[in-house]
Amino acid sequence: MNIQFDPFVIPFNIGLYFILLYVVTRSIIWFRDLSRPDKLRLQRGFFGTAFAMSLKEIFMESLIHRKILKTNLRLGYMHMSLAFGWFLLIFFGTVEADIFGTKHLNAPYKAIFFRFFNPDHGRTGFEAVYGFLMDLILAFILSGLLLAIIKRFYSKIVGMKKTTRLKLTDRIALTSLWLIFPSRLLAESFTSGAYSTGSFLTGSLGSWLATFLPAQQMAYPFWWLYSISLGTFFILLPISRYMHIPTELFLIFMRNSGIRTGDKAGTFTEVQAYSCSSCGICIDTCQMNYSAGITNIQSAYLMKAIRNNDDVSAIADNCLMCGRCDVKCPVGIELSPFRMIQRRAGEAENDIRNIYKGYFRSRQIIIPEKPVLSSNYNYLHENEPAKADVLFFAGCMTHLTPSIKNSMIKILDASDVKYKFIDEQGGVCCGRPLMLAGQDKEARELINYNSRMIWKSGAHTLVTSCPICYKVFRESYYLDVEVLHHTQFIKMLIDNGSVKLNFSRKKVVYHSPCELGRGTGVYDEPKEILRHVSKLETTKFEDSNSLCCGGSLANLKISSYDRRKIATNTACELTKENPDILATACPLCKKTISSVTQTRVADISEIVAEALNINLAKRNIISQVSSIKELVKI
Amino acid sequence: MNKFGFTISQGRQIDYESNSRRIADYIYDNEPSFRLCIECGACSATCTAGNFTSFSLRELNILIKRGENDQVYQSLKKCMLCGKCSLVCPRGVNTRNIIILAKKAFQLSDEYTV
Amino acid sequence: MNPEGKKAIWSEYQKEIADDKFFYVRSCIRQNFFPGSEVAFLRIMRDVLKKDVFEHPCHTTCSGIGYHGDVVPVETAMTVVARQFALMTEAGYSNYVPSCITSFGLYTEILDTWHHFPQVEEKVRKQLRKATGREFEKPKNLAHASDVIYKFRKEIAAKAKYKLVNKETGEPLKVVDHIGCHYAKMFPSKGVGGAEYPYVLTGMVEEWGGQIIDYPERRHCCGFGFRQYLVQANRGFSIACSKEKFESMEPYKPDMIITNCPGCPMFLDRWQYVINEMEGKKYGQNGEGIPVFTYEEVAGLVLGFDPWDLGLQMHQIDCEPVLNKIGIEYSKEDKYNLKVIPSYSRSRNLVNV
Amino acid sequence: MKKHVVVIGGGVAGLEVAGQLSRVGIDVSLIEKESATGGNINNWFRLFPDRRRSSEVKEYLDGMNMNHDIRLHTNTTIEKFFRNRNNFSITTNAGKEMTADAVIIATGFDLFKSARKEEYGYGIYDNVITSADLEKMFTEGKIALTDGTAPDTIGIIHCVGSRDEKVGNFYCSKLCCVTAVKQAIEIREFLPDSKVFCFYMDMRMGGALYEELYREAQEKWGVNFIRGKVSEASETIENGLLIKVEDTLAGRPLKMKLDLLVLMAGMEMSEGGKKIARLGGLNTGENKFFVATDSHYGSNRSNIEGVFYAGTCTAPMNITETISHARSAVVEVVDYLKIAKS
Repeated sequence: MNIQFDPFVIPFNIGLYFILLYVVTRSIIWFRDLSRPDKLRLQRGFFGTAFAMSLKEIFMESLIHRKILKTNLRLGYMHMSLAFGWFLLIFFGTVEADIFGTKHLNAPYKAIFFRFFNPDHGRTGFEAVYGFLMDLILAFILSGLLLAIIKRFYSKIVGMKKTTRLKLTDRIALTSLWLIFPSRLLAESFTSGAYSTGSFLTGSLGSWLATFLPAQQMAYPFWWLYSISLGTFFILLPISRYMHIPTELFLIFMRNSGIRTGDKAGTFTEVQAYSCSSCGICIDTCQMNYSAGITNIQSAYLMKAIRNNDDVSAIADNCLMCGRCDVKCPVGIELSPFRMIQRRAGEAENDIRNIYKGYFRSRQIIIPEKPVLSSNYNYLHENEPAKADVLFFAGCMTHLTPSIKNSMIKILDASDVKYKFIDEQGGVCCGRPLMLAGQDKEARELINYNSRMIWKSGAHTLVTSCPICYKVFRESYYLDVEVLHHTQFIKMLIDNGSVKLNFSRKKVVYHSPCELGRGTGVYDEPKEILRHVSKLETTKFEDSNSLCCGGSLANLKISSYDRRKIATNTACELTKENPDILATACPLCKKTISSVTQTRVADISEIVAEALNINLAKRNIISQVSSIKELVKI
Repeated sequence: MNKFGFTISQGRQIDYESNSRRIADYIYDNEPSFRLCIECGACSATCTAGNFTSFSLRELNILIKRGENDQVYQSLKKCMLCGKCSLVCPRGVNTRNIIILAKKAFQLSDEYTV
Repeated sequence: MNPEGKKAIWSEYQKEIADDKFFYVRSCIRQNFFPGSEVAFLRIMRDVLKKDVFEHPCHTTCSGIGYHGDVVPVETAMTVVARQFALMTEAGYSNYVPSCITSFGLYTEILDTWHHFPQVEEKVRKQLRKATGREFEKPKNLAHASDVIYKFRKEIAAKAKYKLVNKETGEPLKVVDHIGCHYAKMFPSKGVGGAEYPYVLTGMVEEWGGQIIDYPERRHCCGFGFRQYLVQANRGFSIACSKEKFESMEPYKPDMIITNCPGCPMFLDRWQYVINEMEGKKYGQNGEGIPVFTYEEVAGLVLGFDPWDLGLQMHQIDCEPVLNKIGIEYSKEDKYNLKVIPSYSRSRNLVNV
Repeated sequence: MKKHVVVIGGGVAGLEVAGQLSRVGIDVSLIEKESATGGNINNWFRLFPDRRRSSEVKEYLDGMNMNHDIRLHTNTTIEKFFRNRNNFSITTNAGKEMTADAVIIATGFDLFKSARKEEYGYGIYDNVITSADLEKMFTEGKIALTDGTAPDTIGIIHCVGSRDEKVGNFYCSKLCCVTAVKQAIEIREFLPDSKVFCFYMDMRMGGALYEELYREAQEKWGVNFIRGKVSEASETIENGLLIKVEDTLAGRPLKMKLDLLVLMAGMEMSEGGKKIARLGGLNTGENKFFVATDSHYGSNRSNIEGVFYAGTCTAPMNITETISHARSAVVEVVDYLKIAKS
């Protein structure tokens, strides 16, 4: 016997066709909203290696969830079992329907409800094996589901410290998602129970149920439930966080075709916002969370707030911009640039209230902010800087840590470079702090001023002691000079032998500053210098995993009290092996950390300056030079 | 009108009642540490902008609190937001947020055409 | 407001005021500002109170106006003052009564200086001897003319023809008193009632039926301030001071202002006009301004002197509203065609000069 | 025979001294001009910096002399006081004569008479009160203006009668700053909607936990602090107060309307103390307080052998300091009496 149709499949069909239709329309809208160059990129992205890479990534990340697996096995397994398992179920289900079904190319529901329409299938040989496979997959999914349910109630078990909070539609979607597989299990079991088919899972469960229940009658409602939960899930998908499932595919394609966040909101930012699966890894890795107990501003919440069109300004400004979540995000959302855009943006107008907007939101709006209270720096009058090959720009923060400044002078004097200390009498801010506050227009004024100064000096190299300055000099200045952080510069001096250093037996650990490390990718030079002059030891927080000192200028909201908590925590972590020196390469880090630890905190320049090996004659000259400097200062 | 060869001088007195402390209240609500300022002047001493022009966060705080908003509005523009002040503040005042909130408060109010 | 508290303070600031044989010295500027006032003082003292008041033809400015205008050094001022004292001594008087508040202030200041630095006094005596051959005794009693009127306020009230009362409503007139800064601000103990709550004018007004109103800026200077007024460019400060006072007293709806200083009535009176010209602002009930009087004028009015004899037509702000309120009869047409001033006893020594 | 010590003044210092002396078996006569002991502490509701009830301290002090037999003479003042060869003769207003082997003077302080700062109009304007008046309101549990309504804006003037050569007091009374902060907080507790402004010359938060209290006042209670000495107060037509002050940190004069003005009256040598000084020929300093023979190790010793000082009759002190000063006085007396015996 072979029925071709039954009314219970209607909810599923509605859901399925709705979501397919929706995804298509949505992707058209998104594509339309892309900037012209991005359109071209995307088109190119569909051919050649980019496409292959995308497929690979989709498989590795969207299905297997490799990144999550790496950071947290149980969480990874959970995501994988659901995503990959479901994928297999659909895939093999379709195949099953295709080969064992009455005809080829069935309507999808035939595959999904195969067991209903072919109840007495799977008794013999190959069919049985196939049935076994299907049951296996189902079991695989259910195991993951179990974890998910547990996680929802006790986060710890899956190794999550925090779990994201949900809004109503999310809850409904979640429940329907949870119902899908149990209901399928029961539906299939009852059917198999009735026809005594089915494999180890459905079969055995079915026959057992059949012993005390009217399997034939019981099966039908569960098929309904199965179909309904599928339908509901599909329909709610676009306004629930599970939208990340389809969206992530777009994200991967876009990324691999070279589209980047940039500095304006648009399709890509929106796609990123929807690709966030709220896995909560960003929450776990956020120091503001686990050191200062601030638990409502992490990137997951930022994404959610944006999806809900809430006012995100408070969230956006309350972040150290250390970039730890950035490197850890399994979906690879560019969280820091994303946040910067939100800082520049005004409050988004709240249009989510009408349900239609939930599905077809107007492209993420940035209301043109009321004209910014324009800053006025015309009090900066330009003077003619002396000519020099190398410019040393200490930076505001370095002026608050004279030891770094003096060490750099000592090193520069010791080397034979012809340099000029450009902001010896206190310079103009590099502009990065303004940018971090989302005030690019003002920042640009300062950037232009500094740029002119640098051009006029005719230097070919610009050395700065402050990673904050370094980042902005490199990224936002249009300079024809080589910009170096002093660690890079010192490394250079060592390599070309312009400075000779003594080795000290001191035990040193290195704290990589956010702006220098994750910010601009300078990880190795500092460590190489330290290896050169001392016993560098590693910590649990190397390179991209390094901690933030908590002093970051990027956070406009955090209280000094909470900053201190973070700093203390970081200091403890880094001084666990009680080193002689906690080395860093940022005046701000030095200042912040040294105020909360007994261990000596020193900038690399200081360590190098102390290790300088200068022959007597030269030393005298320098002492004279420096003494003259003093006089001049006075 | 000046047919007497002089005009009536305006007083320098701050008239506390007639001044509007809208800006101050906005900051109080959003940055409580604003209240902690004891006007020690550490911020002004280290100020990058203050090195070039007559800008003093200490004075700014007072003027905001007294509601001398026109003056605040003018000097607010000079800040570079570099954050040295927040590092030297003995009372842990979140100085940069004060500047940002003040700017925002002015934007929110329509009295000030920017 | 607790009147008992004020009385307590007033009781602490009582000063001794002679009751006869006064040596009267005039003010430099009053005779141009309000010439009637000093005459009124003499009439009251001699004809009404039958007191001996002596005037010396040879007395000069005390140079206080120059001293406070930063053009006369203090030693010069002291020598000039010493000469005045010498005239008093020669005339055989010892109760010194200046008409001008600034003079009073300067005399007080100088006497106090001499008290603390006798060597300075000696030096001044030498200088005076060298310059004029005169010797002098310090006055036994130094009182400002307003102190003297204050002392005899009850006698005046007894002889009074009018009271400072609105004859329609029977309400006492609301009077603002303004004390010259140099009266007590420098030496509170030398002023009746001290510097914070001076009683000298309050005493008169209350005695004569009026009611003093106590407004926030009552301590404020009228704005004359010598330097301020004497340099035209500075007059903006001067007028600003008066304006502040007017703004502050306005809500109390005062009927009149009474003063005891040469400058104050002048500026409180004229500046009302200038403010009106500059800003179109009119003070007082229905914009007719707040009339300003000297204490002599007020004393004269209650004693029933003719307003025009008192020189009230010299005021910028018309005094008629007040006259009408009190019910003083006067002839409109006489205001600006002055008849012969009624005879009253002149200084004996001046009769044939 | 038992030694007899007369303690003049039944305030914090006097009670502590009396109690401690009687503990070491010296019999004590305690002379108090008022009808009850306690002195100034009776006028305070709570004490800085921890804002405990002053009554708790009072209970301790009373306990001290309850437990021991102390001859307490209330409503008593000293009329005659002179030294014989090795003891003192004292005659009270009741005509009672007593001889003492040693005398401890604990005459304490009087609050500065705020009416002397005429420009603030204490006793003239309604709604100008002193710190003590405010404490009274706290005790009664109601802060009200003369018309019975609750004040909205309250001003507190520091240094009234202290650090002011105009009233002849050059010294700092040392407790007014912290008292002002304490009272500001209490006002905000009583009237959560009120605004409080402290007008100070310097914030002298020297004692333990004072600065913390200051911080709390700013952070938690939103008390406003304006640096500048109020120059004059006057009454407005609607019976409010108008004060003039320079906001020295803004470098601008400032005028402000207030509903209530609280004067932080400073501490002065008590009238009783002055009288004793006259009778006994005891040295007083320029600040009118008694002068001890040595400012470091002899702060209880007077210029007359056998006469000792305890507490605020020598200088402004808080209760903690007063009590320790009183205890050190006891040590001095015991030593003296030993020596006298041998």
